[in-house]
Amino acid sequence: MTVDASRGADAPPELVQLLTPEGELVEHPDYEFDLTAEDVKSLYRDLVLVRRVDLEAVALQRQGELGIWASLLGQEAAQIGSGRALTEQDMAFPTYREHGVAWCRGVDPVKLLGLFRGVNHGGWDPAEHNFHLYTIVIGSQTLHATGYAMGIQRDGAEAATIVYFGDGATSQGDVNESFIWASVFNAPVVFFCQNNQWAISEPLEKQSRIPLYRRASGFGFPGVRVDGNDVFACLAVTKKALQAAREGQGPTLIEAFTYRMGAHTTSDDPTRYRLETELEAWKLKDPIERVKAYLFKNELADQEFFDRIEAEAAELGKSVRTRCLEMPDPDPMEMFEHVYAHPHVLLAEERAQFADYLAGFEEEVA
Amino acid sequence: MTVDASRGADAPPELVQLLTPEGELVEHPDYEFDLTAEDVKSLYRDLVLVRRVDLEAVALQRQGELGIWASLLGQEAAQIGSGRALTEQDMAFPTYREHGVAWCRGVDPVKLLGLFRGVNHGGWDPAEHNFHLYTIVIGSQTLHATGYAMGIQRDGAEAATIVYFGDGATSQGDVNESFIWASVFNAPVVFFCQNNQWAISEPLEKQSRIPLYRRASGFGFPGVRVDGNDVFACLAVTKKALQAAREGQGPTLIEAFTYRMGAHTTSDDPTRYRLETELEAWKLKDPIERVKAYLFKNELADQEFFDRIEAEAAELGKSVRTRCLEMPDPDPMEMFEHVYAHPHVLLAEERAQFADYLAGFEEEVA
Amino acid sequence: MTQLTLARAINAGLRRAMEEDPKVLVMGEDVGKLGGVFRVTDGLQKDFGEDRVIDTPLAESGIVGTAIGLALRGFRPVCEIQFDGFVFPAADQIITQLAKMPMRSLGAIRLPIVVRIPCGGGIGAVEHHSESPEAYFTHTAGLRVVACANPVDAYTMLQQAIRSDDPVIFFEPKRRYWEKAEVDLEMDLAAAMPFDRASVVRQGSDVTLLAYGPMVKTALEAAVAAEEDGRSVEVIDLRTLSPLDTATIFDSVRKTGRCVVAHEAPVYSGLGGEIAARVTEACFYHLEAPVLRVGGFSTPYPPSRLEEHYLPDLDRVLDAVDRTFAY
Amino acid sequence: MTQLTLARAINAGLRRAMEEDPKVLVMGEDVGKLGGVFRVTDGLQKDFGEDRVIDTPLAESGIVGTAIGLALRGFRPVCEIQFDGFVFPAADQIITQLAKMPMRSLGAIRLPIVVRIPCGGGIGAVEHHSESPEAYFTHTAGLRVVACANPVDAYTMLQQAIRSDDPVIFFEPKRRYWEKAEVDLEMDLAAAMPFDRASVVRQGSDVTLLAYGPMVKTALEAAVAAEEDGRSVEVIDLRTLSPLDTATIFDSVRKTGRCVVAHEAPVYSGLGGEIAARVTEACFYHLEAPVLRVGGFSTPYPPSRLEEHYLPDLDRVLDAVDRTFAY
Ligand SMILES: Cc1ncc(C[n+]2csc(CCOP(=O)(O)OP(=O)(O)O)c2C)c(N)n1
Ligand SMILES: Cc1ncc(C[n+]2csc(CCOP(=O)(O)OP(=O)(O)O)c2C)c(N)n1
Ligand SMILES: [Mg+2]
Ligand SMILES: [Mg+2]
Repeated sequence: MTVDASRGADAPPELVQLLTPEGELVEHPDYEFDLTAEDVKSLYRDLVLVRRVDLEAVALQRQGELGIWASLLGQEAAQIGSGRALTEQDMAFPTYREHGVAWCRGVDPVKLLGLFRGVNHGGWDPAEHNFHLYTIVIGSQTLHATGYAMGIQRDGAEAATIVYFGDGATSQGDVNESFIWASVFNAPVVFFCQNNQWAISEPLEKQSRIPLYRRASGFGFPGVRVDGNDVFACLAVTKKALQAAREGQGPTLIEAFTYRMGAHTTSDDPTRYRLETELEAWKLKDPIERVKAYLFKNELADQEFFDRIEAEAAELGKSVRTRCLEMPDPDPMEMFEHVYAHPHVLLAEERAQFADYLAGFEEEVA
Repeated sequence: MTVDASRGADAPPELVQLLTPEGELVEHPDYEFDLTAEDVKSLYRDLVLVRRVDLEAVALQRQGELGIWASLLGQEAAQIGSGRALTEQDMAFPTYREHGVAWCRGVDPVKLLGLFRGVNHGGWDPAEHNFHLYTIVIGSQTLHATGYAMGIQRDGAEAATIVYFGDGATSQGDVNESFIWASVFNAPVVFFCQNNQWAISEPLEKQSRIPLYRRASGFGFPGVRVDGNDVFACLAVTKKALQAAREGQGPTLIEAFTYRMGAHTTSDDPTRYRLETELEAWKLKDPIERVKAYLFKNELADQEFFDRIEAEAAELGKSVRTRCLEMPDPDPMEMFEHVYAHPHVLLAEERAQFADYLAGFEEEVA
Repeated sequence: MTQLTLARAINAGLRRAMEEDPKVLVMGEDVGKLGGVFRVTDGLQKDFGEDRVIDTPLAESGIVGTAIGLALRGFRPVCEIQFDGFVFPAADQIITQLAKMPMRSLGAIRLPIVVRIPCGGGIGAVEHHSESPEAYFTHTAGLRVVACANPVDAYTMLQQAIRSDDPVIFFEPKRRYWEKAEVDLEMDLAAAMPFDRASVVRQGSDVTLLAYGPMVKTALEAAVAAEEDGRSVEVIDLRTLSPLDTATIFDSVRKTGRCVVAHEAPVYSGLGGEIAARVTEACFYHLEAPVLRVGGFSTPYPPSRLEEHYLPDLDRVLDAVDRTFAY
Repeated sequence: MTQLTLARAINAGLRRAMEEDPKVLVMGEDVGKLGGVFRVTDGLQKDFGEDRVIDTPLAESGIVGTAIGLALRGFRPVCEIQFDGFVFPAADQIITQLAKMPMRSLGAIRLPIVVRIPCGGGIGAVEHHSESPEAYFTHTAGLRVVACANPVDAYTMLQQAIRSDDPVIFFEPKRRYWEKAEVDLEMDLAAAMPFDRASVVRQGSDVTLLAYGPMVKTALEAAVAAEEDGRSVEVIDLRTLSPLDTATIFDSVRKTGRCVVAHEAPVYSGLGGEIAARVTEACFYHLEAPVLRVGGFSTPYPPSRLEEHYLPDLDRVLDAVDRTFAY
């Protein structure tokens, strides 16, 4: 009762790639490689640093300091490539896994940890970074991004939005509705789907029987599949799509073909549903190794450079850890704040009653 | 801010047509015309009868006998063509406008009136006719049809489902989710979209910037656009899609390109949003006239035949009217019936209290 | 002063809000040329353009979801849900996003969005066109829920809702759309009663009758009828359903000692239960009888030929009033 | 008798239902190889195949909508919603279709569908994973809503729900998934207490404490603690939330004269209001104090480091019990 699907670790021919897993540049008719050595080194740095933050967060979770963590391991290139394509004016809408994009938007990684530690549901100001809060209800942010893009149109601004979602999310009604809105209003929004092959335990075949980038054609806008482990290609493809959006050419769907190297979250046990061999095949396509190989082969960076980045990563990891542990628990009364902008008689009453209730304990203790 | 869309009364080239508005047969590489004179006369009869039922219902509404009516005027060919393609084993899921399909499934038209008169929400047994109840929440029935088709697969039955919906409905999350389910499970379901160009006051451009049949390609299954005013083509295209579904080839999306000749419902006033000229253009494509022309030109039917059908239609109209007026109002206590299959303490209590309350009035009167 | 129907009063309120603030948008199905199926947005697109009065694709989740995005960009969208029964496809965006995003952001985000919902029965419609889904939203923290009952409130409360930085679910009693009253279109909004306050619409001393939206008129009629039986009924139009204006309610019940709540929604697990529980707790020693509720039954809304039995009418309200005197 | 956790008891109940009736299906996200994120469906796909244990695409509306279609074809689907907070995309299919279709068809259609929802907080999770959305469904006529609180009930009530020809929303207290009890896997279902009955889980004479799902354990602990203060608390596990087993509740309150309702969901417009209103109406002359409610606050569920304050714990329940004695 199942049908042929084109999933698989073998990159299908339509994949945009600029850098092979071996670190060789490849030509592509539509996308040019135009990065300087400094650009590449800076991308490399980002890739390494966000992987390090991620590793540290996994460790913190194992030690009980975070309730859960959704690792980006394997998806660094998709996130840094697309994240670096954004201008300051562009607005990004993440899922819960876009730690790399957050990094590109200047969000302090510790702020991400707040949510996973349970001290808040999202501790940064989206407007300050043009990086929206993490959204956990699968797919719902695609509509927010589309509406935001409609706002950009109304403002006549030179900007675009990008919205991140997973392969699993493509099945949600909201995501498809956002495709409709974006195409009907020709909104400046780039749909960036990280197809990491799995939605928790479900392989892509459970969401689609054809490659995901082709979904866009059914809604009348372009879709493109990019090697999600190739940071050069991700950057180039996203840049072009964002530029098209800013210029009034409407939405693009980008499918970044990648792989979730870790568990879905730290609560997950992937051995129950997937084979080690799949992981092995993808290890050969590591997004960081290929940039390193490129830099090495072309003698654009020496060991000292790599050591320096390593050291910086270690520092960053340490700092993230320390500041995570220092993160104070919120005050219980904090619960009642922020819910409404204006005074609210019911909440005021509940707050007062609860304050009294807590005070009762203190009296007892005293 | 709007973009080019391909809507318009001019039939685009990809339209499957077997019979021109002038009543001439046309060849099509994929679809054969294989109807006998008797077949065509029988189709003609259905077209005329359902139009007559519809006219009668509009009149009944104008006279206050129905609360509202959703006319099928102009969409007779799409409905009779597709409805006649079904076998007894196939299951159909309508919207609120499929009076023609209901006719093909043997549902007494008076039963349809019950809903619009307000005596019930759906007065026929879906299983008896393999014709589901009318569904008013736009698009929700597409998932029911898909689930039903998954049931057919599990039963190993030689059957398919067909589900009707409008152009506006294609924007709903549910409809797109049903495309995903159907394609992923390769379910035997035919999606029959009557694109009548309008969703109440909104033209197709508000729902899609490309022809709707192309939506299917984004989900990996075939889509085809058929002249929705050509009953031969609708029959042929639907037959083929249903047969493919029954044979395990999965879903098809059929876009029947047609026109809503009347108001959205009797409550609507289309003069507020559309031009008379559009209507005039479509009048020339009338689904009934072209079959009549075909029968005439090919001398397959004489005036006596047409007169006979006319008389039958008049009879039917009269009978529908009489029986509509005779339809009894439901008993108030009926409200409490049918909600649950098993005894329900709360409802039993409310029922008893309400019966007492009503009895109180009778006492007062007595 | 201008004589306006409730529907026209909302139209006027929208128009004034749009004139005063270029960030105010109207969006929904058929709100443009058609002016909405009830003509509530009549003429707005003509005057404010397609960018501010947006005919959306047919999907309620999309309407509310993109409105959230527009609000994040600084707009103040007023969404129309065509009928009460069609709000459920938007339930997820309303409950998990609209209501929770401000708190999720520790207040960094505010979502000044109004979701207008024509509600209630009594117009002889088919299924899904006569429902009263307010309790789904009053139970959702982060929203404000209000219901207008007359043209003046429709005009003022809608504008107040649009000015509020909190998301507001705004219920409009569709069977009262054609009721008329004098409305002062130049009124000073700041001087009007705030939209989170209830209003005593008829003074009385024997029993407090609480109603909102379409039931206010019925409650007032019931009060008149009760007077003939020598019963003085105080009628309160709740106006705000979340939060409740409990001060006004409690004052009245403490005075009368009896309380009836009427709404069209099913009684079971409806807003009336909350009100009864709260009134009982706060006025326990004042109550001569339990708070009684009158409303819809625990069935889906029936076909229209039965709706007169389903909807609490004058007689059923009076019956409940009478029953509070049996204690 | 077998020692089972609550999660395993549900697994066993599903297994037995599937063995006894080939029409029973299990469907949802990750219910197959993974066995669900809580392993509740562990091993079922292996034993019953992919056609009966269906890993669905990631969309809750799709899950419930296709389940309805399967039911129309004669199947009895058991849908899993992965977490409480993710039921809202399915709200439309549940409220406008699942609940209403049987009545819409004048009883020609029955929809024997169970929607399983792991619910409630206390597991230190991120947003949307700790909610208690039962009131949205108790207010929806056409549904039955139940909540199990222990492994034995989980095993029996789930099977009864699957056998019911009515749609059932089945709440599972996720923070009690790991609680253990002896379960008789061979039990005669027909002899078990029907799933629309409440259960007095502890006898008492001074006050009635009503709870369901995860709060039953807390309520029992509170009763033990109250006993030390010389207060005899009768604890009722409601089990059925719609309809309520009012007979059992009223009997108890008429005996004790006091009543407290506890639930995790926000108090405002929650199920507790319905219970309080109903108890007050039926037991007016027996009540020494108003029915008091203890539950969540009128805020979105807070971040997990605050949930101990948000969730009604033993102390807050006792506080409410104490307060009923202040009247
Ligand atoms: C509406 C909704 N349903 C279910 C979930 C539970 N859930 C969390 S992540 C996930 C899988 C998401 O897969 P995908 O979209 O591919 O993103 P990935 O996690 O692989 O990055 C599921 C089912 C959810 N968060 N929201
Ligand atoms: C979920 C939902 N939203 C809104 C409506 C109100 N409504 C009824 S029909 C209709 C337009 C439907 O257009 P289309 O799908 O093209 O079908 P048509 O009526 O043209 O046959 C709308 C918006 C509804 N019935 N359901
Ligand atoms: Mg994924
Ligand atoms: Mg249409």
